[in-house]
Amino acid sequence: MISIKVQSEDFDISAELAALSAGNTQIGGIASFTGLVRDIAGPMATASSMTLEHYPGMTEKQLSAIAREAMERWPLDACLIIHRFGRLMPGDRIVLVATASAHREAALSSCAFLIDWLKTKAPFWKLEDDGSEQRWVAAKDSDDEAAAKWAAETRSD
Amino acid sequence: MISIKVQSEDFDISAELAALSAGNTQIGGIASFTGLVRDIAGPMATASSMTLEHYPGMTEKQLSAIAREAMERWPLDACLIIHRFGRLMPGDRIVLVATASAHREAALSSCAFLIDWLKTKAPFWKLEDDGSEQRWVAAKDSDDEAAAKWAAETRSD
Amino acid sequence: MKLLYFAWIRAKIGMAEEQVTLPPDVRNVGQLLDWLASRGGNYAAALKERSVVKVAVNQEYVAADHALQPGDEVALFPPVTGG
Amino acid sequence: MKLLYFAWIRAKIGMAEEQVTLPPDVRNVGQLLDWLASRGGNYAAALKERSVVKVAVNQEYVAADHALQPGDEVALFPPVTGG
Repeated sequence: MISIKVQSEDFDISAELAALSAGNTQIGGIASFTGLVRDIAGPMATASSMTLEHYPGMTEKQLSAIAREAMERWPLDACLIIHRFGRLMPGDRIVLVATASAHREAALSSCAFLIDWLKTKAPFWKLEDDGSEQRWVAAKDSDDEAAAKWAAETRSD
Repeated sequence: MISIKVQSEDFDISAELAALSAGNTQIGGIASFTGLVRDIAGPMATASSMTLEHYPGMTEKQLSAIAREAMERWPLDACLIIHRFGRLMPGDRIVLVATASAHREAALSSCAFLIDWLKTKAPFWKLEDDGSEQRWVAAKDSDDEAAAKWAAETRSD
Repeated sequence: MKLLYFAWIRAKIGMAEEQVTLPPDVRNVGQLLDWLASRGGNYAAALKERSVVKVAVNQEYVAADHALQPGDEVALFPPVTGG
Repeated sequence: MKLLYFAWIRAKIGMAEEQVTLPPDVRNVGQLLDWLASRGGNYAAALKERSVVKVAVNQEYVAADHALQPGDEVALFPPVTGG
């Protein structure tokens, strides 16, 4: 089961993870990664915010493709990606990636794979506002490297 | 921040993860692993169950030591382990491991480390009941190997 | 052909989308970027650093030699920063 | 000295804990296991496969050569299966 959600509203992790494993008692573990907005301005500055722009249509297509690839590479029972867009504040949840499997190694590895790929493939862009000026977040080489690692690696479980 | 809970009652993942990052807007991500009871009896059998016995006192001591080691090996802001004991049914949550960090790689790796170590160090024992007979779950060599991997490995982030 | 712009490429060009008719010698993605940059002004500024301009055709990533078809939806954007 | 038993070692011995007074020649963990097994019956059965018997003294894992002190809390149990 693949579930992809692109939304402006927040999500409830408990409810989402419960839905992922509902009715399937062969699932032994669920790995998840929740991305949060970090405060770029620091505690002394006026409130910072982040606005996430995305490419409606392509976003869902890319996230679905990434999820399908994870389901092929690992023995997963279910896979969930929720990504928010719009204006978010420090501490807000941005993204939830979760994978469910009979085997914990498969769940943990595929969860890392999904967040690494999502960082380099999903068409989202972050505009940071530190209270005085706006700045588009630059892509990180380390993200490209993290994603490239998975391309080089064959499945090891 | 280290939080260790050994309890018979269920836990709410949303609330636990929210508490983990509350008030710290330097946290960029939270990795978590939730272990669930698998149905050993299969869909055609009568209901199966699992009873978790543990060693009160030593359990908390071991889980705290494992969490402290994770905090030393990775740049973590917070670390949570909740482990249930008592009688559980298929689909029930057994364990929650969660780590929070500014860096997703640190959160994901340390979460895998914690669940691997917990499987070989935390004094819990599973008694399975498939509806007709009871059986103590045997330790898996693969769990020892997963834990040993971390001992051999130096920090790579 | 429909062109879509995102993030700072959108901000620099000054619009989110436009409808264009390609000259007959613009047949692939690389030629499209050359042609857009040749319009000068905001376009030249937005497409100056060609290596950081990503292109999707019909919502799939493509390379510079990807051939364009009439009716394609072509999106130009900087490296993604989601997650 | 307080002895604690868990999981199938508890089930085989038939009790969860007991208070014992060690003979003077039982000074470490390995000797304790030998002495318990020498009691025969349930003890011998529970400790037959010595390699799978884990020992904690005062709630820390220890090896067979660990020296015992009066007042120690000694726990015997099979390999753990939590998580």
